Amino acid sequence: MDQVYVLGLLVVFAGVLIGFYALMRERDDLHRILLTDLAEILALALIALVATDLAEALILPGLVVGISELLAVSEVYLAKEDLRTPPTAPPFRIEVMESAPGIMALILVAYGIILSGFTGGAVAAVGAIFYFLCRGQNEQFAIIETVSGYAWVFWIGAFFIFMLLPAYWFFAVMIAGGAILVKVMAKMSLIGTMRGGEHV
Amino acid sequence: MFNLPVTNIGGSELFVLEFGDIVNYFSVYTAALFAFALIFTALAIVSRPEKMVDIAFGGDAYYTKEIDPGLLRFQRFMAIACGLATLGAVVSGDVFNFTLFVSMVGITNIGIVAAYKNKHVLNAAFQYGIVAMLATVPLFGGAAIVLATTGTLSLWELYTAAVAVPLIAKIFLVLGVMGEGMAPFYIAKAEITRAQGAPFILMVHVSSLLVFLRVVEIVISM
Amino acid sequence: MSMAMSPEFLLGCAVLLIGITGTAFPRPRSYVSRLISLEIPAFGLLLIMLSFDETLALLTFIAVTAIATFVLVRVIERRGSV
Amino acid sequence: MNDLLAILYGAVALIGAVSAVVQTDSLNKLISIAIIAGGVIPFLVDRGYLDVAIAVGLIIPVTTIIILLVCMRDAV
Amino acid sequence: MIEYLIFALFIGLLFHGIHRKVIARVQGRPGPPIWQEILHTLKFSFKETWIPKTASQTLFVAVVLVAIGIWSAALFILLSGGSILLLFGIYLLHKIVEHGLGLSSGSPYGKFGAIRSVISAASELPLFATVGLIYFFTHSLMLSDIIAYQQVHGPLLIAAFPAAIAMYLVILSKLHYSPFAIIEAKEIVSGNMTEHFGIWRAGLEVGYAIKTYVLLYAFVLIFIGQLPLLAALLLMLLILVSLSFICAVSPMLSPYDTVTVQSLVTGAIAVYIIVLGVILA
Amino acid sequence: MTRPGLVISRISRVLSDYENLSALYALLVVGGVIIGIVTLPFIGYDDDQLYPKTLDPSSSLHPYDRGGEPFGTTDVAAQYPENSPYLGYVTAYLTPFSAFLADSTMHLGTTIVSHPGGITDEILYNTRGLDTVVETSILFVAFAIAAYLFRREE
Repeated sequence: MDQVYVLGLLVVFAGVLIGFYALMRERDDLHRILLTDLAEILALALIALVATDLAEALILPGLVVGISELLAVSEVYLAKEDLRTPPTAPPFRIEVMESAPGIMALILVAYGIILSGFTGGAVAAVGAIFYFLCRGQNEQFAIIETVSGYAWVFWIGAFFIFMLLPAYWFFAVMIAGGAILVKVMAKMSLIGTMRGGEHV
Repeated sequence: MFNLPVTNIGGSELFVLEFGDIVNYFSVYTAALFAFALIFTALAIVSRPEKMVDIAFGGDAYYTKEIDPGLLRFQRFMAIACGLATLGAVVSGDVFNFTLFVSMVGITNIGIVAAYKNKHVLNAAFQYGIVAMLATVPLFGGAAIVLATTGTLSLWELYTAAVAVPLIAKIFLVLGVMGEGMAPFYIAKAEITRAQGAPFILMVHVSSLLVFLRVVEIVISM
Repeated sequence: MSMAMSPEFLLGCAVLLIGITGTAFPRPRSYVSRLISLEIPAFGLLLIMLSFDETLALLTFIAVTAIATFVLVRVIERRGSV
Repeated sequence: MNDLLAILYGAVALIGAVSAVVQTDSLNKLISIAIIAGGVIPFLVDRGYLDVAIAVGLIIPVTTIIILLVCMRDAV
Repeated sequence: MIEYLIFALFIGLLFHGIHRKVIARVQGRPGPPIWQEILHTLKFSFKETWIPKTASQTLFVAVVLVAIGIWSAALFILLSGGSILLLFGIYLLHKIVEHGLGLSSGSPYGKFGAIRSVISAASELPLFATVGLIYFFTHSLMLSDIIAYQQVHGPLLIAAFPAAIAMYLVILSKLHYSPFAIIEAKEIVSGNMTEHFGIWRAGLEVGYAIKTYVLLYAFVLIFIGQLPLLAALLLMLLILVSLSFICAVSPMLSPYDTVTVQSLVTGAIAVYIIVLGVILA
Repeated sequence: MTRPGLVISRISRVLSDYENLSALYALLVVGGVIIGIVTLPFIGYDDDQLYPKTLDPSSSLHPYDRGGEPFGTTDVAAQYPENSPYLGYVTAYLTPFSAFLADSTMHLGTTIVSHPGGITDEILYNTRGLDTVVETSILFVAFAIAAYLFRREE
């Protein structure tokens, strides 16, 4: 394991050198965002190298932090460059976008619900985003946001059950798994409705 | 049950708060930081922002800027979230938990300044955001190296003399906190400071200084 | 735990390094090309996670990468390509 | 997986990776990405993670379609 | 404790006066009497006091109280032999007071002062080099342990000379009229203190006086060791006079240059620590 | 304008432009990583890890089979087992649906264990639950920022 770890560390360090060197040379802000996404991969690789169940449990928060920051920073970018108007170029259509979304989104969302927790939330969100992408969106922004807010509160409740009333661990697991699924899925699928424009 | 292994850096242990594997502690040092964060969070909750005075050149006229209530509410929310994250970070007894709190500090800081419409301030906020995102590499990387090389994340174990933390992990942790809190990179912060809303802007500085002070304690004690 | 170096791990390291180089210095130097190049190191990381049997993390990672791609596409769309 | 197959699929993934870096056209790059996926998914199957392989197999095309959105806009 | 606080306040204000006097004499001016600052503080205490209408009222008052509070706490740490990390933590938190002073008033000059205070925040960096180097020698950051170490091994001033330089620089950057004092440069009126007058200004003077006393006394304790009070005071006065000489003959740096100078010093000491660590390890 | 201390003012000029901020930070990290590569020979993997992976390829829960009996004791290498009195209960528990899947196929270990229960949930929700609290809060905050900026334009 020692050799594997040291080799892995060497590879990631080399990657950091290359990636951050490119970033030093970069002057364009959007390119910088893309490169920070690359940096995110390197951070996760460092955690993955630990190779235990704990590492796996740490990757999940790491991932969510990464996507959260990306979301916030990209929105700041749009605000600062004043790129307010949705794209107006002619819509792009391929056949698969007519037939696939229904069934694929359904599979992903159903699978996500079975998985539950973060993983389920992320998988289901991909399905939802894909659906919004191809079929257009009806703005249910406020409702979804409220749902996700409540899901967050439920999860905090589950946390306190674990800490204060550990005998009821079973309810806590169920609440936590369900609430995080709903929360992550709701938040991330909302991104799908934020694309804007009527062309889709 | 828990005895702080190192009392000659942050003072003696006062109080322990257990959350499963994550055991937070209040030593004299962390309790002082906690109290300070608490004071400024409270200030962010109760105080109204100042009215910035702009002087029109070429005459005696001056006017004060009023703050948009929506912006005010949003900034106050962000400042409180930032305060809570700081409170968590300064008493955390676990390296990874600490890094998570620090990245929350980073993201709330972006939020506080990103609310302004001033392009100059937004641009600074954006550059700051990029650095905060980059900082996750050394931050989480540092925690991961600590875990891989010592087999534990708990500061209680890491502070004992038997556990040796590699230099690179310490450097990474400090670099990570520097990036999230912008500790020595004050240039973007100076631009940010030009914006209105003193109690909230102040929270940016409070949080970054406190997490930096905390990481110094962690790195020296390890 | 796999003590020896598994082929997945070595392949993952190779793909990761190739991908990082490709993303750091993309050809051509456009947003879209860099965005597509980002997928390559993601596959490298996928293989590394696979070699440690971290499949739950792997699944989440792939899903989150798809979402991140969407976020970036949204920005590039509005920015217009350069 | 026997060594021969591992080398073969590994080679597919590597060729895909190198080609994705070298290609200059966006669509060609996307095709190369698909080749990497073709090389990687057998490793998932081989380790016995059918469920993961299926999910990854579903999500990768979704990513590709999302990227196609900007590629085609460029082409138009 | 309270009588010691008043004593420290008195000495601190007196030091401020001496500082002005020395600078004036070096520059060939008569200068104000040395008790000028004490009179100042008294004068401000009895003047009319109000809060500007544009200010963020709560914050405007709170920072003054925080300033007095943290430096009293710092004095307490010094006397009880507490952690110098906490002492330096308080020094960093003083920065927040500076920001708060300038930002809360709504005045453009206060704001400029606050912005400069943010820029000059690199002045804290040398402190960490100091802490790191001291820990390297003493393996403890409790003041009582450091004093005990010096009784056995002699003053740290010799062993950890670069750390002493760093801390000297830190004290210098917080002194009035120093080349690093960009936050109260005259082109922005009184910088971040511009709008604080009356009792608030008196409160600030109190806080600053205790701060000067604490920093000088800490320097003596950390680098020379425990001395009889009179000897310690004399030594503090000597350090102050040397600082005054520097202030008197050096021009104020431009804001960003102060950052560069302070960062370079920190970097040099960090390299020194690493090299020392590698050689000794 | 020529100023004394040319090097210092040149550095100051670079520092004072916040467009250089990320480049400056990248430079620092590159410096750190170079130290990391130099000290790499002194870094070793500690084999005594928390929550180690123990694989049993013949199990239908592969790679997450950690043994133990539902509602009974299961061995979990937590940092402070005494802080979690019901440690291992989540690890060993399978929902009826998961149990059905586990009985019928060998290849769905990941799916089954992700369904509420399993070692990862044990860590995420029970022993290191505070991490998850922070992490969901980060998502919450990030989304609040994005939503605020996005909706302001409307």
